Amino acid sequence: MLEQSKLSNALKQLADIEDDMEKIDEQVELFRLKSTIPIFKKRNMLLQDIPGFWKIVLSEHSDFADFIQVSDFKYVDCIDKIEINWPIVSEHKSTEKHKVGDFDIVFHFKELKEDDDMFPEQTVTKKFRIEYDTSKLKKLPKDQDEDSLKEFGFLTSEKVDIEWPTNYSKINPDKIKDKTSAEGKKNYRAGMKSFFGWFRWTGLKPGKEFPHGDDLATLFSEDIYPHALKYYTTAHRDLDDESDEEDEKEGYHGYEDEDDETLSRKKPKYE
Amino acid sequence: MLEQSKLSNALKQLADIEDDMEKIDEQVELFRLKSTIPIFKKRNMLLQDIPGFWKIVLSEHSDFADFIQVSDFKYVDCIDKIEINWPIVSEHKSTEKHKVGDFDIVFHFKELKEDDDMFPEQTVTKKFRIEYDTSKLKKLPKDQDEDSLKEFGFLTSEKVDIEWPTNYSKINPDKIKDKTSAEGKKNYRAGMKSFFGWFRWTGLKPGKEFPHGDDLATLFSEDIYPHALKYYTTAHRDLDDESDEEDEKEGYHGYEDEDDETLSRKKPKYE
Amino acid sequence: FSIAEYLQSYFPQLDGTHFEVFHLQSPSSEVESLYYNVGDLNDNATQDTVVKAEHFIAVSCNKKIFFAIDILIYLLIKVANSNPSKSGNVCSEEVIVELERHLFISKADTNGYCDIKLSTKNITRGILNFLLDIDVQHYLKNVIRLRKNNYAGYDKNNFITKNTSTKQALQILAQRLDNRKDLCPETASKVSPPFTTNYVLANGIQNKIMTKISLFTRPEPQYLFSESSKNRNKHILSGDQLLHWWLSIIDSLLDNFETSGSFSGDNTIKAKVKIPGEDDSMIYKRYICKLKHRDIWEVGTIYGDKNDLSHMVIPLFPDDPKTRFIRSNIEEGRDGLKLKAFWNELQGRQEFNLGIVVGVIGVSGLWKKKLSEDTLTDYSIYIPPTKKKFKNLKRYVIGEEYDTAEGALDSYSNLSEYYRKLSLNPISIIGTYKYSAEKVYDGSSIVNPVVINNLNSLVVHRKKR
Repeated sequence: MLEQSKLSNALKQLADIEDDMEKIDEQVELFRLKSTIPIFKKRNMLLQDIPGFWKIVLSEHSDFADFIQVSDFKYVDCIDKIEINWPIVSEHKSTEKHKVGDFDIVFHFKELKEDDDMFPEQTVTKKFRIEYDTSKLKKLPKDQDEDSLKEFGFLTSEKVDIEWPTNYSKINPDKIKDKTSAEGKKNYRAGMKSFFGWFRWTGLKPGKEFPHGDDLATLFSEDIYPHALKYYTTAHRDLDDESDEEDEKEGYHGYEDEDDETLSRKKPKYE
Repeated sequence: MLEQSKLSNALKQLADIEDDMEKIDEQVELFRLKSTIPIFKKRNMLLQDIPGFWKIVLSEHSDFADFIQVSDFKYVDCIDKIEINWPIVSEHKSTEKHKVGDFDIVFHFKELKEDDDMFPEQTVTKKFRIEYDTSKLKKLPKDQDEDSLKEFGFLTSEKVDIEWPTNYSKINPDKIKDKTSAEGKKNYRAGMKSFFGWFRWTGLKPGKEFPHGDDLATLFSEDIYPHALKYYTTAHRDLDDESDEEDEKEGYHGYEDEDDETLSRKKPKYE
Repeated sequence: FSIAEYLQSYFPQLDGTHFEVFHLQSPSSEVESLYYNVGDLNDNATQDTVVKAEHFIAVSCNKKIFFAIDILIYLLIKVANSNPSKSGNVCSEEVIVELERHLFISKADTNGYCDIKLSTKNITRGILNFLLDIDVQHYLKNVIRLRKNNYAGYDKNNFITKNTSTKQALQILAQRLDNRKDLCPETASKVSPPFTTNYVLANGIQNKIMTKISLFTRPEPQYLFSESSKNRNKHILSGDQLLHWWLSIIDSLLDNFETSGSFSGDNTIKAKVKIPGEDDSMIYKRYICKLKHRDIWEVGTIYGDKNDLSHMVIPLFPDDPKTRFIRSNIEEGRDGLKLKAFWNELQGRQEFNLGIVVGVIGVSGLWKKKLSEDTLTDYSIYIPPTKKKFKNLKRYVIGEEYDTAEGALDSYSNLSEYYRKLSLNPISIIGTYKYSAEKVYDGSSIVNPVVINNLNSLVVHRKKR
């Protein structure tokens, strides 16, 4: 009996320890952001002197390509500035109470002028916020458990205005008059799947909007943005295509980096 | 001309930013350790009241099992205390200059007493240190590049004394008299591959000692130790066998795990 | 003539329906060896060169990709020095080069999104014939060398490789601007292509080429089009049907091998099939008897003799169960395993013992034809500049999900958009093959010479930093 209450007591206190750990994770993340942001600022200043920096980074990045259609790259290539802000550490006081996982991505697009295609210069900010209230979801995302969404949160955003290239007028959801015709439906979906469709992504209507929009956001915040220099230099390797380890091993191992193949392109799941 | 020197100048300054980033990574890691260690201390106190805690955690952990032979588990089950110390944040001043990646794992084994097998109570501390000097290596580990070992470092350790179970006398390297006979060689290798062989691991003689000894050490420091409570509760899931996503998908893919790294056992690579 | 003319007879003639073929190929690269080299054996083989290239071919109809096939070509260029005392110091007069070609059919699949009924068997046959007709010189013009052979003496301080840190790379780029005024890759220290490939390019291959075809058949719901088994129009073959399907294709290829004439033992045509664990006479009766070239076919494999060491005679292909078994044997120190025992034990492995018919098919002999790029104006193969780009491009097909037709549409639109950007056109084909009315739809789904579960393979992957 005594043993049991001792055990039960220990288990209760261990539960508190989990809370402590979570708080520490948050503090560590905050510490990281606070230390890193000045460096990113300095870096972004320097990047202004590197022509085509983001174009090189984004075309080098194969995971990014999984989210983006080939035809979108023409406009992705217009991105000449990316900045990410984490409101929890920004100097500007805001009324909103921010969490460590909240961030804003700012894109600057250069103008594109072609005979048959026009795309204006613009700056677009897409804000991502962690949400825990699952009642805001129109439906539960596939393969997701409501309880873990409640516990760990999920990324959401608001639709943000962006000017589409004239070439995309046909698939621009705002310009499709009849969304119920077969043609209208098809074009609407094509638009939602394009890179511009991502700017409309809210995270609340799974299956109806840009597929895996949260993953693309996280790819920017956790990989592309922090490791941009790495991707830039990778693109400049002299041994552009040295047989990599996998290949050299092939004789002995007989397997390739097939795990690449199991990753699927981030595709829409319209239902 | 001016453009080029501007660009070259920016690139040089960006190179320095990489240094800044590395320093921040280290500071963040240090911050994490400093914040976490008091919690681990408190946790370890409480764990004394949880019978069989580490036995449950270690038998639950499938990655751990990849390193350990079935026959070793009898002795792994004797582990009733694990503590990891990071000398860089320990209170005790030492003459050694420590790095963030250095750590000591302390194991306490209970006594085992059987008719045909004896294994004494003991406390063993295995210390792991990051090394950058590749000239200390007897040979280069397979598939490793010397430059990146020099840059990112590699884990090393010193052989530490541990009393082997009497049952393992035959394969205990210290007790094998003739290491050149076929039988002697076989037993020597069997001993080096056992969990006890890991305590002799130095990281300097790749192919000749416990395979992937560094990975096992890192598994303790980065996964088993920090997430022990998670593994303990996982072992107590009520729905012990809830089919997870992978399982469900398996039905139609039929090839899910093709190149799943986690599936491969860490096998010895004696050369 | 054109590649479209070459292929049209394999595509069905159906009211002018036209097909588009996207033929991608990885850049050729040197690989270590086709066999498991243990220890010193390496030294005897140092002058041999193995060049590998991967073909990935996707076929569409009505703007939907519906079929794809993945095939690996290995060229083994062996150097035989007529004056052994001078080995290691080779000059061309003294050297006899032997060339052997291995074609490994890795994966083929359909997804069921073709609007018309057709025989993918014929298309597969056409593609295989074409690949076998390609002049091997095609693969040797540009070869990416093994790292150990490439840039062997490069100056680490001026050269950006995968082992160069980001910081160093940035410094090197800055230095380049200061010295040379550009960021262009370093080219000065490139070493020349392997002697052997140059030799072949210069002298050509006079004789018909020793050609080996390998594949492994095992039914799976999907190989290249993930989620496509959810498409009810996809017809999935059983192991038995699949083996028949492939045997009939491979059998038809035998038409183009030398089957008679005076040549030495090793060049004699061989066509073999084996079902590990299955009785020889049953295999003969059930599978060989009905084939056109049944006189050539035998139960067995093309790899060596029963007393040969298995790892010395069985080529290693990616994603292949034989290969996995060899690897795990070697890792366990079982390098003495004879071929006969190898096959006996192989059947006990997971890929083989689930009561599914799995077949090992092999052909070896002299291929009769050869189409040089002169006779065919243009192979119409797109070879991306790097292997990474090849893989990324392939991903537009194999990375899609095919539970709905949208996957087939999107993979088509991405590939064709990519081609458009490069000002390339897929091969456009209007078929000329006439079906007899009832012989349609013999296999909407196919093949997978690959196995899918390597639980037993005990492969050690190291975690990357």
